[in-house]
Amino acid sequence: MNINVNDYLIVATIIFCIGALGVLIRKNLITIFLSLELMFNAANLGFVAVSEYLNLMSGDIFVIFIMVVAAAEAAILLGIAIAFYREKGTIDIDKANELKM
Amino acid sequence: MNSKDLIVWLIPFFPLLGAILWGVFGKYFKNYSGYLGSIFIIISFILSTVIFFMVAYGHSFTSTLYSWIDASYFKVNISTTVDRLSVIMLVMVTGISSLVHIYSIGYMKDDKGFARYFSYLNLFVFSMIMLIMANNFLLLYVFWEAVGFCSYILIGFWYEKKSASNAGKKAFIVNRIGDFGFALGVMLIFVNMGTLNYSSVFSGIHLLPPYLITTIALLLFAGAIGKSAQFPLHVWLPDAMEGPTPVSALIHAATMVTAGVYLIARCHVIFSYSPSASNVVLIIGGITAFIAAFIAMTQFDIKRIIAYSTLSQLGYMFMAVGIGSYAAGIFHLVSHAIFKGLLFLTAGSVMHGMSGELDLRKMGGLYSKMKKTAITFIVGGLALSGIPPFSGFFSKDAILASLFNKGDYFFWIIGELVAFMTAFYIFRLIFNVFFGESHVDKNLHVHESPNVMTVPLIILACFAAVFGFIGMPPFNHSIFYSFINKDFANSLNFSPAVNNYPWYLLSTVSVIAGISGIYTAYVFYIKKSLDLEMLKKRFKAVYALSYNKLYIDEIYDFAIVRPMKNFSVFLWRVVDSFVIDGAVNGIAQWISVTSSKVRKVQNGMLMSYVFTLTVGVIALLAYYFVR
Amino acid sequence: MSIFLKYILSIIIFFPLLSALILVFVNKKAEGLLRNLATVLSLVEFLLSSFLFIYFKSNTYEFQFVERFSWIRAFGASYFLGIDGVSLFMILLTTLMTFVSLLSSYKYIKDHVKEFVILMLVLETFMLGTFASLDVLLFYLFWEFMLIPMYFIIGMWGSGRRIYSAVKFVLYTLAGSLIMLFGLITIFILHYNQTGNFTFNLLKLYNTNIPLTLQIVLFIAIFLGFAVKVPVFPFHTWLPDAHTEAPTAGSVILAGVLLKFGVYGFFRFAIPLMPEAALILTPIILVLAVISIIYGALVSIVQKDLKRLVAFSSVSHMGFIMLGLFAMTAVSVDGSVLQMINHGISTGALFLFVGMFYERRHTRLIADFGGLAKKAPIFAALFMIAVLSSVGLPGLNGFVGEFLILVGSFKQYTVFTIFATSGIIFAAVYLLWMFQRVMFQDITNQKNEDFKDMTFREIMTVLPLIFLMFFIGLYPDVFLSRINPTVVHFVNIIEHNKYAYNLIKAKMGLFNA
Amino acid sequence: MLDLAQIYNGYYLEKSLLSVMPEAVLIIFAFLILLAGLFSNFSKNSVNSYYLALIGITFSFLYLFMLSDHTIKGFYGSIVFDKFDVFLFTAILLSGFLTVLMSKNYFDTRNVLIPEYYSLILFSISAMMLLVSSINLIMIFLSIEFMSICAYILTGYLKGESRSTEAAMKYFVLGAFASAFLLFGSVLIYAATGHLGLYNIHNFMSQQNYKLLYHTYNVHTFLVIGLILLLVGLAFKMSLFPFHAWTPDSYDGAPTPVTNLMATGIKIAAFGVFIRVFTSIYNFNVFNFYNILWVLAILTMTFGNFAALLQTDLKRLIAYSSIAQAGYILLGVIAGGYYGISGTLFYLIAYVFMTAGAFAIVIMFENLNLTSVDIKSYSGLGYKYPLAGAAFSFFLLSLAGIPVTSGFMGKFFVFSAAIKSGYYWLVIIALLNSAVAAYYYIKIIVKMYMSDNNDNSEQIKLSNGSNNTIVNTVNANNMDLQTFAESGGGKTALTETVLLKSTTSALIIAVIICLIFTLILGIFPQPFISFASRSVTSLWNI
Repeated sequence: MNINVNDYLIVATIIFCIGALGVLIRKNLITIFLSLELMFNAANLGFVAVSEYLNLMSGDIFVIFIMVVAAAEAAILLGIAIAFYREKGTIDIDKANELKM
Repeated sequence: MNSKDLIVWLIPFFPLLGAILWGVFGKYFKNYSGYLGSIFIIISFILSTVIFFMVAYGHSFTSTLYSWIDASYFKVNISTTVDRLSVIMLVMVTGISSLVHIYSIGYMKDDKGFARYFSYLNLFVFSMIMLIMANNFLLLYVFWEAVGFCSYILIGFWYEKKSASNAGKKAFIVNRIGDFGFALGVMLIFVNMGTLNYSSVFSGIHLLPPYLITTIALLLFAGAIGKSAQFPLHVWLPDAMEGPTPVSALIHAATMVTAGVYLIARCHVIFSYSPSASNVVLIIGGITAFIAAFIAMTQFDIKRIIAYSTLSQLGYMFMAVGIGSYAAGIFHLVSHAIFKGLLFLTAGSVMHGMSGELDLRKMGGLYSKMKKTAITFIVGGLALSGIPPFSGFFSKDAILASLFNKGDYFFWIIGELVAFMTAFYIFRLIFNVFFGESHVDKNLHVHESPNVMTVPLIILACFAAVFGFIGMPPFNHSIFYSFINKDFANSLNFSPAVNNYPWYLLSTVSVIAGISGIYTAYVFYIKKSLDLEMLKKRFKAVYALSYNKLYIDEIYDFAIVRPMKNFSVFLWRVVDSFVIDGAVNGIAQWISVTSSKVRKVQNGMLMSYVFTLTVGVIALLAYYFVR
Repeated sequence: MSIFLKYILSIIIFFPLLSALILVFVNKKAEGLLRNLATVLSLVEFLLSSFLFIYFKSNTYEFQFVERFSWIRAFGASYFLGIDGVSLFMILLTTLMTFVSLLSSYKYIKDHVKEFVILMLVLETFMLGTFASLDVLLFYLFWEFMLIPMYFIIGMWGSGRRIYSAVKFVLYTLAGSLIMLFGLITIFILHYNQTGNFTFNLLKLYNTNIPLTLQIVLFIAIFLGFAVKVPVFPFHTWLPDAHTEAPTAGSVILAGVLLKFGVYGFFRFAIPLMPEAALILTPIILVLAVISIIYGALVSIVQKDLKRLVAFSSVSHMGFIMLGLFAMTAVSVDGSVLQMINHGISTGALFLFVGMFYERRHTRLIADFGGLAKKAPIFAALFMIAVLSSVGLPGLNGFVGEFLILVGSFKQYTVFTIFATSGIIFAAVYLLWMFQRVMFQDITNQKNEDFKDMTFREIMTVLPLIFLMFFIGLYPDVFLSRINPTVVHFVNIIEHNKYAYNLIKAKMGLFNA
Repeated sequence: MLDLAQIYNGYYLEKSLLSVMPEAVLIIFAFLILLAGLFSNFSKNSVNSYYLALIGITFSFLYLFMLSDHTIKGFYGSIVFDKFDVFLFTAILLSGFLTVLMSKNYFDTRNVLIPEYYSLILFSISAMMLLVSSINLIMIFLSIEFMSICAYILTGYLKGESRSTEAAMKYFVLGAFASAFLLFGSVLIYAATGHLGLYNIHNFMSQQNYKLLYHTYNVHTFLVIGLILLLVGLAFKMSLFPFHAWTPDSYDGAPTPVTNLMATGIKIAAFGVFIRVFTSIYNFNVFNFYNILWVLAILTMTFGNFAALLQTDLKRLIAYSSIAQAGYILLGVIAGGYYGISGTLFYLIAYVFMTAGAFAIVIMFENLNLTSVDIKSYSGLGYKYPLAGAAFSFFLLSLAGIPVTSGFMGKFFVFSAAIKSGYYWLVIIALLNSAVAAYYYIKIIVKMYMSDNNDNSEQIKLSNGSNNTIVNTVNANNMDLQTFAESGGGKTALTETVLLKSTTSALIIAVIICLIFTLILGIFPQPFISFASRSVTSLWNI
């Protein structure tokens, strides 16, 4: 059996949805970030597949950039998470409800 | 501006000048305002006599001062017409008002509002003169309202008295109701004739369809009803007696209230082209004449009695103009002005002597104490009850005769009946006040009035005695008739007198009516051969009806005034505050409630934020797929 | 001189703003100085504006003192000023009223004098601009900003529920004028689609031809904007609150000038821009007008608060003016323009008097007064004159306007006119009753025993208005002769469009409908 | 001044550098500040970095001015510098400039690292500019992330203030979530078209036979879903309705100058890039995005206004109002075309000044410790500070869209554009919305000038007899205000000087700039309009 590009895309979509679901239902900040990473990587997968199929470079380039950005974001998030932990003593996002209405 | 015009415009000028002077600088003039004011009026009286003879031996003319309103096709000038009708009115008005002015000097002597009083009075004279001289309907309307306003302030002259200020307000508002019709009539004339000048209107009126003429006539007559206090708008006149007595004499007997008659005489062309309207005039006149006399018979307030008699006399006049004998109407107008003015002034002097007492049950036997007043009063009374040779006899007789000759027998009978009642109530008054035993409380010092008051009375009395002869029957051969009727020539005399009975028969009938009236009064109040109380008991209902003025005020209050007030309150409280404003505030309320709901979206929980975002995405995708 | 005349409108419009700027630099402690300076400056302004009257050519309907500069090329908007017979008197009225109300508020305004006088002068500038501008965008600019100073005046110096009233006033009018803005923009765009170039020049926009159905929609939109200002019956509820709570000066300006903007807007914009729609909707508007007349009158009969009474009475009076305008005959429109002036004067005067009552007794309830005529004869006399001119007594200004309106509208709209005429009875009822309860009868309330008569300043405040009442009443020609050409031109436009309207009606088969 | 033409004709690299010169300058200065911050004697005085930042922005302005009439493509067609950029750069730099001005004394009372703060501001500004000038999905993604990361940090910049951290956290999670959608969207677009450059995609779509790319399934679906997801990513930054959730919270939590930067700069950048993307690849008939957009517009403005209506926290109020404003701005984009887009641009620049002005006043009062950002505490300030009060009311009126202010002109421009392209109902709804909006702007003015004084104020009246002005409702627990009221309350002359002392001239300068521009834009908008319309032309010559 040969694997078609849109099979890759379908897989990517599924991963993306899983990630989104994770963000929706998890309360732990770190887990949420992991789910976000999942979504980003779904995109990566898609890009790689497509650029492979059309044998273009641009997709791969994009992927690299995305990885870099993801790394940077990880750094930011950890910073925020630590600050958040300092103040609330937890990283449960439901504890963040000072700002409302 | 030639001499004629100058004289014409000087006649209203002096009273106006007086009004402004006493009005603005009153406190500097003090009592002089009285004398000067009277002098002003006398001057304009002399001037008007001059004009009178100019017209009598010359011919009528008009004179324009300036163009008042000029709005594209609506043009009105301030200008006068001077013809026989207006000069007669002029002389009468200025004459009587000068007498009243002189009288007032005495009457109002120690009133703190002396200057104010004379300023008002002059203003009134000015307005009345202009009303008479106006040569177009708008100007007429303007001064029609102006005299109404003057009577408003004069009735309410003693504004501290609630009753007085109420009476003034009532007079003004009731007049306005009449003027409402009048204004509509004027507009109707304008939109159909394109002009408001008497001459052009009268010359063109016959071109209009009959129904229009009738409508116009009736609307104008509505104004007349208001001003001349005819039924059903007569309610204001009796209350108007709250004002100073000279005012009652001048405005509410001699001049202003007769303006209605003058109006119809002035518009005789219009009325003569509309028999139905004229019939309405006749009927209203008859009703008023009768009910007024009926009410007058049982009143105790002397001024009110005279006021009601004024109403019924006005009723006579309207009957006259109603059947198209305008000359007779005007003749009675003038003579009535004289003797009724006399009656009021004498009543005033009685009040003066009795220091403000009005109830005839508290009087009696005053003849000895105030002879001049008493005699003049009796002269007036005789004139009113139509005893020859006093003026009232001739004028009233002229009307009754023309009624009979026209074949309106019903109204003739009413006329005679009213004549009887008139004689009765006026002599009931006289007997109760001047004769019989005195009911005056002892510590009240009764005295005759000063000469400044009595002299005018005497003058008037003389006129009342002799004036009639210029209307020597048979009326339509008399001097007056031949003088005035030139003006009514252009009216379409529908069906001239059908049958021409000998005048002396008719006169005898009315004289008998008068005398019998006087005799009845004599029997009741001097001989006391008949028991009044018993009569009152027997005709309880009738008596009550008469005594309570047919309950008309109460009916109005119940049927019109209260409902209107309640309706207004309803409009304000319910419609305005509740419905409309409620709607407005309701919207605001709704918005704020919604917003308080909307804000809940931002509930501070990160999950829900993510959720909304996702929902948004799904919605967009759904839109694509579903579409 | 010639230069002065060339730019006279701009000078008149911006002089008050300039004076306000001057006043900004006066120390706010020096209240006396502020007051006097402001009053004097406004007087100067009035004298300036009188030049317009002197140099106004009364024999033409063309716009005069025209100034035109390019302003926003992108929208084809220009700084385009000019006046005709109508706006002339509106401008004079504005300057006079501002002067009077500044003079009147010497005692009434106790704190924040500086802010007050500055706001008044700024307000004046914007009112004048609104009357003078012939460019729609410019007009709208002036028109809507006008709300803000007025809002502050009501809200800062008002009494009672002043904030509620102020906010209500602003939102009510703002909502109206935003809808109106929609209409104006749409016409602007339509003109663009037809001619291919943007312009806000009113005279050019006049000959935009708008499809009838759209025209009706737009007319309704613009009608809302102006009807709120007038105010016509269902949109009037902001008025009693605003009038009642505003300080005297505010009420005077509101009644004297602001209400006129509605009618002026109809005259200058709504009707000429969309004549057919105006003609089609006339009956409805007339019904509303007549309702306003009678409704306002009836409601004012039962008012307990003097100011509220006057406020409702002006609802009734503005109804007359609307009737006259929409009857669209030369006479009636003449009348309603004159009546706009009259209403400004009479009602303004009434508010001044009410203000004086309030300054003396700190109450406005009719029940608290009574028998004042004895204590204050001059007060009573002048107040009576004002009342009578509002009643429409012949010889005073009110009568001429009202009668012209009625006689003008009588032919086409007989029934409406008859109902409207009944308003003159009610006017007598509520005003005279009020007068009696306040001035006549005996003094019931001890507080009134030491009721002061008018001071010299107060007399000076009302004297110009009283004079005008008599002058217009006795010799209205001075005004009519200048108003008339404009009005005749206006009516001719409508007449000309009547044919178009009839054609359309024939097309739409409205004859059988 | 250096000879641009020569460089312009020079080599490719230089050309590319030239195309990002303004950004580059900013970044250089950002690094400079960071480096200088290492030296203790520099960082002791916070003002130095402030001045450096200002200088940096000025320089960037300078470069912008020098390049203004060139169109330069660089970095292999991923960056373009054209008239459109010139306009938006101006706006962004202005908002940056104002932000820096506002920040000067804001952190005096709070212990935070000043140099890093300013460098971050510069970074984020440059990121915004990059975003506007990028014409390639990669570039768009990168600069959005760059911008957002700076924004996250700045939002959470107030150490030890839980609100600040919370705001940053929420902002971060949502931001990342949204950009994930953006990414996936670009994946699908890429899959459908095989291109990442906007203009390439444009060309690809404009040739009709792109179905031939794949044999197996329909590209159309990919394309549309991709575009939708991309739209979501951008809508998030523009804070359109269902994607707005981050706005109020992060605006509220962030330090006020940063809030200002987010409200003005980020919004401009987002709309700038959106206009680019929309005009280049959305206006094909693959799918009718206009329906989506105007639904979003209505939802956004209505939600914004209704949520703001009962708001008592001033920062949140402005946040919601900025959402509503986004709705109005979107109207211009929907109207589209030459007229609509220039309207949008005009509105954007007007929006910068009025919002920045409002924030400047808010900060002024914050620095005075007069006010929490609760509206209650604003009562009576109009009398204590006539000038500041007047200015604030002016900005609020401008936001409400009352004439003589830039706000009115902007609204007028946008609405007329919408009517021109036939969106009557949209405009009517927008007008009704602004009528509702007027209420909450006016509410603040009411507080400042005419709020009824109740029992609280009585206390204050007692507390100082010399008080001749109305001292209005003050929540009595606010000690600062109490003490203030006692020390010479109400005497304007005195308090003016207090105002001048305690707030720096920087803020006043900011306010004055905003005032002047708001007024000029309101009365003589012509030059700005022509500027906007000139810059729009470059959008279509692809």
